[in-house]
Amino acid sequence: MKIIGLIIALVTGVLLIGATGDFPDWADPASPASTHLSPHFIEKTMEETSVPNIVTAVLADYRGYDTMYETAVIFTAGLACFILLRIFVREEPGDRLYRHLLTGVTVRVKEGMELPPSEDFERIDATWTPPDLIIKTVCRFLIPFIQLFALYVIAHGHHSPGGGFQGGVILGASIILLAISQDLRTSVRRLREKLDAVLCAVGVIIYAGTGALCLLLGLNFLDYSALASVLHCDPVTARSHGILIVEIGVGIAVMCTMIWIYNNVSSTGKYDEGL
Amino acid sequence: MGDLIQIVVAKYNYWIYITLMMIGLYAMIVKNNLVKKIVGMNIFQTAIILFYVSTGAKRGATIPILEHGHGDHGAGAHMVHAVDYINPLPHVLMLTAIVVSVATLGVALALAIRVYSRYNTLEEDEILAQIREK
Amino acid sequence: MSQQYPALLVIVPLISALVISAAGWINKRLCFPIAVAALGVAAYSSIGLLLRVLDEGAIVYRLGGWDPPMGIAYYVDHLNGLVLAVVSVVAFLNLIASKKSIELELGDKTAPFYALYVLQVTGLLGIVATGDAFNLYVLLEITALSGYAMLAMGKDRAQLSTLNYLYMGTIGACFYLLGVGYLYIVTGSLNMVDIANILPSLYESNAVLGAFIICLVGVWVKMAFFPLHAWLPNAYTHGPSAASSLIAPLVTKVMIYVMIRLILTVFTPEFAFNILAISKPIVWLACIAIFMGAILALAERNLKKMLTYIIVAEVGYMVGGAWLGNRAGMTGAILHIVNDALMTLCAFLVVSNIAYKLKGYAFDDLKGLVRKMPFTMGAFVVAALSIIGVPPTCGFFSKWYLISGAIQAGQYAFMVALLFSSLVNVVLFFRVIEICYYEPFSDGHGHDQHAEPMAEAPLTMLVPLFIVAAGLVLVGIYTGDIVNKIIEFAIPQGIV
Amino acid sequence: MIWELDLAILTLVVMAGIGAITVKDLLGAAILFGAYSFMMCLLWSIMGAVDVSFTEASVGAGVSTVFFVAAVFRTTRRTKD
Repeated sequence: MKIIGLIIALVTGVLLIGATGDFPDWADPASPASTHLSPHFIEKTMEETSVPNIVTAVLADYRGYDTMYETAVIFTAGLACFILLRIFVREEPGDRLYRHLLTGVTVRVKEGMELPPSEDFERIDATWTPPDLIIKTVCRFLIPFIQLFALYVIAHGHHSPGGGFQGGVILGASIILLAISQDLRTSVRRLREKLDAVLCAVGVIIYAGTGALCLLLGLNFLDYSALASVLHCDPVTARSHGILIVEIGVGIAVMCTMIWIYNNVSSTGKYDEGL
Repeated sequence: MGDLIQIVVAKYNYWIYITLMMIGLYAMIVKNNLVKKIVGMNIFQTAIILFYVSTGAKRGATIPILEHGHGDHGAGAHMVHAVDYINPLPHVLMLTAIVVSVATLGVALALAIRVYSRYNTLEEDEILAQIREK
Repeated sequence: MSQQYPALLVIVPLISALVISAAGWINKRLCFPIAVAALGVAAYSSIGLLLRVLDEGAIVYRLGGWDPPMGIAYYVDHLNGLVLAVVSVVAFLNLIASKKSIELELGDKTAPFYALYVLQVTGLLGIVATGDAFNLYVLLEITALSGYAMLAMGKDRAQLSTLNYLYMGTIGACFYLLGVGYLYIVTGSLNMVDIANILPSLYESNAVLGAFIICLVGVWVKMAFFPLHAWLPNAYTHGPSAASSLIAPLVTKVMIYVMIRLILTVFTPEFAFNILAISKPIVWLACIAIFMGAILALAERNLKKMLTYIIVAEVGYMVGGAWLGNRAGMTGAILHIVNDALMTLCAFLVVSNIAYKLKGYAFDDLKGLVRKMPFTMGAFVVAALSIIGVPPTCGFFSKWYLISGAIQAGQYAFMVALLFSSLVNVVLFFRVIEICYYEPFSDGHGHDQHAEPMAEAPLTMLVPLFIVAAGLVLVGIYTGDIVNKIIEFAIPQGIV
Repeated sequence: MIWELDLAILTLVVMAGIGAITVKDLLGAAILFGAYSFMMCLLWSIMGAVDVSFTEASVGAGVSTVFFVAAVFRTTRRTKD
């Protein structure tokens, strides 16, 4: 097997290296890739979409259709992890453990018994380890700033590197950080599974719906200039706003999917304490 | 010798990407551990992304974000020359490819966890031996 | 509204897949009607689109309103009009037929399953409709990911075989992406028509040759062409019936469409058949694929797995036909995409009916099945005749075109392979039907016993099955029209 | 662009890649993969692909590594190769 693998890898490598012989030199400004389509994007983006970050403009407008499916791919992955891993256990049999938050006393509740409704008790697993105080506090401080930065990245994608996707991942990472530094139950209490799953779909719907709205307004799918009549601005500005709207959709979808995948993977679908 | 260096400098990015791709492909075919294969798969995908990004590079150009972009579009906008900015198209494509690779990674890991919970091992040969025993 | 058919075709399923997954959290019973409505709209608009293409010729739909080389465009001509109609109709019929078996096999996860099902169809339709090489890759991944998730919901070793499918599928998709990258670096474009316009000056370039080979290998991995087929049989056998009866008829066929599209539109037949002298070796490879598929199918004692090996052989038919390099062969390959999608659907629906009632489809479980499920077995006989290639059914006609193409091209080995495979199919299916006629050996005296009561699958599963079986015969009868009105225009004039 | 820096990072990328597939511990492989992704992201920002490297920094070096660690934690660190 090793030899076969080596041979396949080498044959592929030789084929690819052979083909690079006819490539234009690396970073050559006169290569076809730099002279055929890209000059149009670089020179016309500003007047056609009024977005200075060309990557954002091409991503969400010229090739917005790709990006919609990119969001759909992420959504599919979230759904796939969910359907593969999630185990719906209504109520595990046996005793349950609760921890009193103020005193740190652990209470064992026998099967069939209920605890009086109270905010002070936290459900824990048998293998529960107390979160480290330093880590917990530092993360508490960090998370709001991470989220603020993520929102900045989404909102400022027109003018600087970033956009819905990166911002969404960072937002997702902030919740994942909460799940790691404390436990999964804490983060799921902040963002319920159902809400998370529905928001995933909503994010992609914002994108596809913006496109469909353009279609209903009489132009082609995803042609944001149709939004001009709704937003009361000229078509070029409408494109810029359209990009912002879909970036927000991408951000929501990506954030929720990352959390969804993490929750399912880290608890193997049981939604217990996680890592 | 001078020619050789010239060729190496002109193409070494492509060669490195091919090396990485071969590493990834080799790992995917040869490795016995399912998670190792997933690592190989990711290296393979990243290598392709490196290739695309290399196609976009342009000597003497800057990042594809227009200067003085804010607010002065329209009639008085100053001229933008294509040679001053790196080709943005491969970047756009690769943003999509990165997303696809993380999506594939998620699904692959979920499957690996399912396989582990069934056979209690991640080694492919041990799993196949277990299947044969049945 | 007919202007917007290309968009509706893909957007309506996408949005409804999202709505289904959200609705699943509210009420699970909402999911099935939404999915049916979505695929119904898709089927309706794909047929409307095909009729429009027949009237007006190729349609270009600019997404985002940008002109093709800048933005992404849908490019629908006779070839993909036909494939779109087949994909959407097959998916629609299978969805209706599979409702009961999805409920039986998936338990409380029906809602995400429906969402994945519709996403898969979205991806397939998008692949067929798109005119942009990179967009095709993204859609390929949607199809692949939703397919992995659906197939892995099966029993036994489903997860392991799906994980292997995932590795192979990712290699295939990455090779395709790499090929597109090679094309991009030498042409600077991603639009298929635009690439085709630039390429003629670059035919001598090694990079274009490399790009072609890498793309081809990538697509072959995805379609399970013989030496790269190892992932297919296990993945399809162990998946849930609803998933395998969607994926088995469609995914390999759509990938063959992609290969034909690469040959006809992107690289042009001139390059593929005349400048590169690789037709002969590929047809030989196809012959080996057909032989191996047939022989491996003979060795199987499990109905569903046997069918998956037949798919491997059928892929050989189509690849070989497309690479014969003449009009008859290409016609046969395109016609066979339609026919094979229908016959595989028919055969797999039969399997899913059997699985619904019997919980197993090894040959030993099938005894006495004709008495027990006469209608299902009737449809199975039609599918078998069509796969063998008996005249009134459609399988005969595509085989006829393929064989006459082989004779024209002087590729007698391919002809022999086709005839051999038909012969093996006769053996395979008559063996199965014979087993189904036997009564199970119960209590010694077989014939004294009362015949087993009829235990036919529910009507919602039978009616779509009959529609498909009737479709097999109807497509066979109207083959002439399909070839003269559609496929004739799908193949460029250059191929004689 | 400084091509010496480019070359140095390319070498590190290859080393991290080889390390990730040869180390006999899955957690180590996951961490080395994170390092690999981060090197890659540096490389791309040298090439001027700021958006791509931003994405890779957050996805490849960040979330992917977390997924790997989570999956390894839920399965096993043991590996024979």
